Amino acid sequence: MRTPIAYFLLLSAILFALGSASVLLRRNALRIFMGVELQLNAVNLTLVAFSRMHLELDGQILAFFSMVVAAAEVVVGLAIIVAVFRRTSTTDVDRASVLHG
Amino acid sequence: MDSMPWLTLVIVAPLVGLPVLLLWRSITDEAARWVGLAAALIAFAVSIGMLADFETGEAGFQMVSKHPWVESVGLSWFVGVDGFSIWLVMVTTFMFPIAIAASWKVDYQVRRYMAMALFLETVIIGAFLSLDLLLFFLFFEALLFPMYYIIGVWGSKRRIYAATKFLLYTMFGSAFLLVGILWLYVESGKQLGSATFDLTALEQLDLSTGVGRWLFLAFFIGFAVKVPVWPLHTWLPDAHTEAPTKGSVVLAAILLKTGPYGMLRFNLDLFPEASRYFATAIMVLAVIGIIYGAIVAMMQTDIKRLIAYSSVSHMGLIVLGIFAFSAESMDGAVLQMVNHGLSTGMLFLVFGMLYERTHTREIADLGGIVQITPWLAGAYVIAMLSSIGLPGLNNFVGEFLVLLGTFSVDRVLASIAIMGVILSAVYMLWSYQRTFQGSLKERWGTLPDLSWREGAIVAPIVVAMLWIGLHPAPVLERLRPTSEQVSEQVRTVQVGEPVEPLVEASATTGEEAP
Amino acid sequence: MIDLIGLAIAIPLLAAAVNMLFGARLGRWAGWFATAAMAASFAIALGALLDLLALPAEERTQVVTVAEWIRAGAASVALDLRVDPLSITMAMVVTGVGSLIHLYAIGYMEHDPRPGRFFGYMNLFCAFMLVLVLANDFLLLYLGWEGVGLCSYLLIGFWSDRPEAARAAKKAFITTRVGDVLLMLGLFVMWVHFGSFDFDVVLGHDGSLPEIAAGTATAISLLLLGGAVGKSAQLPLHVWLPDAMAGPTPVSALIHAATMVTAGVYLVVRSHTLFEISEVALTVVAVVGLAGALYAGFSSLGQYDMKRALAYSTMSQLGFMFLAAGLGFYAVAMSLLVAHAFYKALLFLTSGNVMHGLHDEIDVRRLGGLRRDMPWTAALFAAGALALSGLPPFSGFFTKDAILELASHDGEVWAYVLGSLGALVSAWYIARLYFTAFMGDRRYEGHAHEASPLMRAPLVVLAIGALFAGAWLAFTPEGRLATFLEPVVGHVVEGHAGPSTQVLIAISIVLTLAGIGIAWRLYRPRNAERWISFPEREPGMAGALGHAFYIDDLYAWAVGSVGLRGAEGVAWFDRTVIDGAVNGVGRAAVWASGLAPVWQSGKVRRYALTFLAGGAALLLYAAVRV
Amino acid sequence: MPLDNVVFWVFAPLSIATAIGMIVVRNAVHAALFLVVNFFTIAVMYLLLDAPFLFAVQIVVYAGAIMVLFLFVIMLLGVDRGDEATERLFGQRTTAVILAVAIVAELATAIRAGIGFATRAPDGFEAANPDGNPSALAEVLFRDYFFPFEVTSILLIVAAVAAMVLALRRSKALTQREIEAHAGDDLEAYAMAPPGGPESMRDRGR
Repeated sequence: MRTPIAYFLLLSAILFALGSASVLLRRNALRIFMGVELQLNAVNLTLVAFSRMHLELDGQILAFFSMVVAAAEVVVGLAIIVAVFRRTSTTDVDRASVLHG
Repeated sequence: MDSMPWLTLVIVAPLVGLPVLLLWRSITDEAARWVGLAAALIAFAVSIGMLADFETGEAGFQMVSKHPWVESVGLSWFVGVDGFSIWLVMVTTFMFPIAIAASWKVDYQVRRYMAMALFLETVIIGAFLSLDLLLFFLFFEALLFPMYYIIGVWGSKRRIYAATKFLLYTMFGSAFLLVGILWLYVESGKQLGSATFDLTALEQLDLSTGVGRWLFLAFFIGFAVKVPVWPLHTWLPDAHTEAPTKGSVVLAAILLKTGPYGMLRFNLDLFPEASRYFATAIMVLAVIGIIYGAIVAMMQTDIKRLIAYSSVSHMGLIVLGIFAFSAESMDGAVLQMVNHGLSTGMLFLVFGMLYERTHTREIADLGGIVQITPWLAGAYVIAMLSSIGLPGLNNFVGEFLVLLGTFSVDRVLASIAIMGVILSAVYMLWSYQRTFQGSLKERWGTLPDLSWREGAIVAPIVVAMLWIGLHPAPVLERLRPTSEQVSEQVRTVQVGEPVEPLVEASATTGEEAP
Repeated sequence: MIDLIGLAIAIPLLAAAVNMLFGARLGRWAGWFATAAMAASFAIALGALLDLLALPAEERTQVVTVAEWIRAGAASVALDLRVDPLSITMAMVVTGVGSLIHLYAIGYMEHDPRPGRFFGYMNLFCAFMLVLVLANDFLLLYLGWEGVGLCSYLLIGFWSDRPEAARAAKKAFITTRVGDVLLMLGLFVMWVHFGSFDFDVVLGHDGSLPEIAAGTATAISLLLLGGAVGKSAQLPLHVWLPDAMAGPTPVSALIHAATMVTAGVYLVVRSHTLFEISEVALTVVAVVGLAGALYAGFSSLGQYDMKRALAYSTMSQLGFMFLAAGLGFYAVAMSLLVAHAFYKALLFLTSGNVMHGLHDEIDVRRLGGLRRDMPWTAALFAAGALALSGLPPFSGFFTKDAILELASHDGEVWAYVLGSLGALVSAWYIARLYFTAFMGDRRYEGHAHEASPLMRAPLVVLAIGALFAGAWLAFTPEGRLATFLEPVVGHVVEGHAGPSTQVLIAISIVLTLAGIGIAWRLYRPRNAERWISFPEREPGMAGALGHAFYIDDLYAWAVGSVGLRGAEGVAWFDRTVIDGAVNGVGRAAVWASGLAPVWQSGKVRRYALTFLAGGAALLLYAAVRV
Repeated sequence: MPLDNVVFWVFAPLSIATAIGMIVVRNAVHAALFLVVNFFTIAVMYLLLDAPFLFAVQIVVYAGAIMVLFLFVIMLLGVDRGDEATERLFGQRTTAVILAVAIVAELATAIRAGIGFATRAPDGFEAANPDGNPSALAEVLFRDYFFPFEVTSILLIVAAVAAMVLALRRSKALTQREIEAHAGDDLEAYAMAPPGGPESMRDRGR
């Protein structure tokens, strides 16, 4: 195991930033959602990396839970997107601005 | 003292109708009206008992009852009555059954309407009888809520605007009042060892001149909005105009009185030095209000607005009487509170009856009504004559005493204020001429005259007006010891140095500076 | 009967209440009922008078306590009634002339649909008038004072469907209210100085004078005079009286000729001690009276409406009363008051006959020759006119000319000269009315029917009073009324300046005849075309006379134009500045709260961006801290 | 160069490239496929970090189940293309890029300050995984984290039910023609619509 842990963390940071960019730049709700998934994965990577570094399994456990919750989240999120699309025939989040002040 | 707890009884008396109204949801409208009327009449009966037990010739508080309530904050159920408050309570319990009977034709949400009315009566009576500042403040604020709903739900076209304006404006004033009360509370903790809201204890506080004056202003603004003192009056015409008849009657007859009553009870009692210091300025404001209200009333095209501005004028007279600090003017001011309640209340009442028939408030739409409804016009004339201070009717006595008392203190202000007497005749008679006299418009050809029910509503007020106008002695002799004591107390206070305190005080009392 | 004097007030008051509440049920009996009440009141007053006469002169001031009215602070006002020669004289006029006018009104108001209300108001008026004259203190007097003003208002506006009546009623009430307010201020000064409103305290009793400095007395007196000027329609508060003729004629006769308008004179006479302490005030009274007498006399010449002409005549006569009071001749002022009550009531009621017979036609240009259709009325009017003009031996001579005579003897030359001019004008304008309305050719359509006997009977009584009351009241060396009033108003010491009495009488007769002669020359039947076309030939003069020298128009302009503009300005100020500030605060708050939602755009990606920026900022903070 | 280094340097750029690809491609299906590849690379990273169980889970759950769901929804809704090129929110793109770069920089600074770029993971992770990673995880999971694990199961059930409720057609479904008729309407218009929007919308569609 020669690769410094920091590299994984840096990779995680870059992926997180790219996921954020996807969230901020795309208007299609599905692709925003994909960006969110990428962010989650980036964080999971950090957790696992730290788990390796500290020689503890808790990080992996947390990553595992994170995946499970992500699965649940995806199910509900996609259902919401489908429901919204049914009413409005669009997945453009900029059109869904009813809750403005 | 040791007999009946009259004051507590009279405060809770109107509430006897509430359980029925609130819990019996399927009550018919007619039954709800009767329940409301019955509860209000019970309150009146109880207040008669209170009046009978009242010791004539005593200046201080009577029938005092004091029970700790929320001890952690020093709130106690501390009520008492003296020559000032007894008449305000009487006029409240007297006008409420009348106002309720006058709103017999309300047919929207009757159950809630009656419940609101009874709740309003309780809190108003409570405000008049509380001797605990926090208790007073609770009642004083609580009365906004039912009034807000009465205007906002049962009012006319612009009711939401008027109700909101009423609520916000008066809350604005109350904020100052609350700060003042809390200041005294904290101060009492420092000086007396235990913090209290007890009025009789707070009187003993030794306040520096500057603090006293700032607190006076805080209290004064709180009450001045309610009065209303010029130039804080503009919520009143809107609220009066948009409120339903009952709302206007209660607003004019009773609710406004909490303002001058507060000044009389709290400002004069707690801050005699500041009262003296600000008296001239306040009297000038009052005189401006008298003349200004009358002039603006003259130019109104909406009768209810006109009556509302006439209230501004009349309330100015009351404030003038309070701050002239002579026993006569103070007698007159309190009597005038009662009188204004009767006469302006009746004006709104009778006009409300006309409004039920014509559904217009515009002077220009009316004209010649007297020919078809002579009794209704007659009732209006009596109210109008009372309002313009014709001798033999109630208003004259109060007006005369206020002006007489003021004249002996400040001739110039009294001489200007007396112009209000002329102007009141101008705007009242002019509007009467344009609405009731002249040629009858065809569309009003079939208006019915006063019904028996309406006559029965108006008659007690007329009797009360004549009684006070011709034989005010029973009222005045219960009033006089108190007003003599209070005016004496204020007049003997030396006015401190006029300049220094304000700057210094603003440094120490920064948070309550407006 | 003196102790029962309260009933003289209570009976009409009760009758008023009955008539107002149940008038509709009484129907035509309302009038009879009201008249009976007045007659009863008259009987009580008469009884009191007889009782009073039976007492020795110095005991003729009796105070009857009825109840207590106001007590506040140290102010205590008892409901006391004062029966003394002055008040009983006034009471006799009110109840006596009042009864006759009530009787007349039964016929006059025959066709009115609401006699109950009319007679109710009339009775109420008499009750208040009696309160005014019988009061034993100024506050009670003030109650009556405002009360008669109210009744005047109600009665002028009785035919409220006529806009001009409603307007006139309002104008009368407000104009007199100006005077009332001055009176009230006078009461305040009185209170500050004496601490009482009681006549005995304020005015002194049993010949003793009140303790008061001349300056204060002047203040009180002038303020009281202000009230008197308003109620008695003197300059400058006279403008309401001519317009008040829009009311029913019995009202004009009772209120605006015989009783209410004389209250001002009564007030001055009653408080003469104060006026005397302040010499200035007395002079002002005389000047106001004289100016009013002349002003109104000339104004009357320009009127074509008979009732308006008579209204100005009333004002002129009241001016003479004020002149007399101002010169200190209270007894003469009172006798003119009594005589005037008779003949002016008579004149008004006869003009009422004309209106009654000719469908409310009252413009002399469309009358003429009424003598033939209405012989009774013409004769009665002539009697009133003779009494007014001042020819001996009729009332006017013994009263009005007595004033001039006394003035001359006192050396008041200006008062005598100008007063004589006023007397001449009086004869002129009243003769003018008779010549234009009753003589010459008919200028009206149809037949003027003569008044019914019911309406004529009271007029005959009035005519007898009008012609001879003055003589009867003056017919002892000292003057009968003067002697009677002496305990109240004191004895007048006649001066000896100027020409002798005989010369003055001769001058007076000559002047009166001259006035009638001028009137005959100008208004005789064959000159009808000339005087009717006078306004076209001399528009300036006719306009000035007809508009009473434009004072009313000046007021109308001041009130209608300047006053209303100002009031509109204040109302505008209230709407935009004061309420504008309030709503402005509200709007500012709403605007400020509108700023926040700009951020709450509803765009999810914006929120995300903000969220991320916050995260980045936190990280940055952490990085900087570490 | 040790093997793990080689693997890292092969898969890390691939991971970044696929992430960028996911962002920039226009077609949503392509984006999803890029994401699948990205998840694979992350799975490889797990392997490098001695977490074979998570490697498997990552592939099965993420790359398998979740991404299939995504693709399924994309296909179902038919929104695979047409993500607009123009940005309507002012400054959104610029700010987003700046923030992304800033976060990377900040995190890099933090990592450098925290553990330094040269720190390597200590050996001896086998001691923590006595019987291999999966059984070691099971040991921890079902002992220390048993309660959260069970809660997670409830969460999953709830999520499944919620998804069904959300996706359930409460009223008669819109026909395709009606959807097209309203394709251009703003969402706000429906927010303003009276309760029972679909009904009223259907009425308007007729």
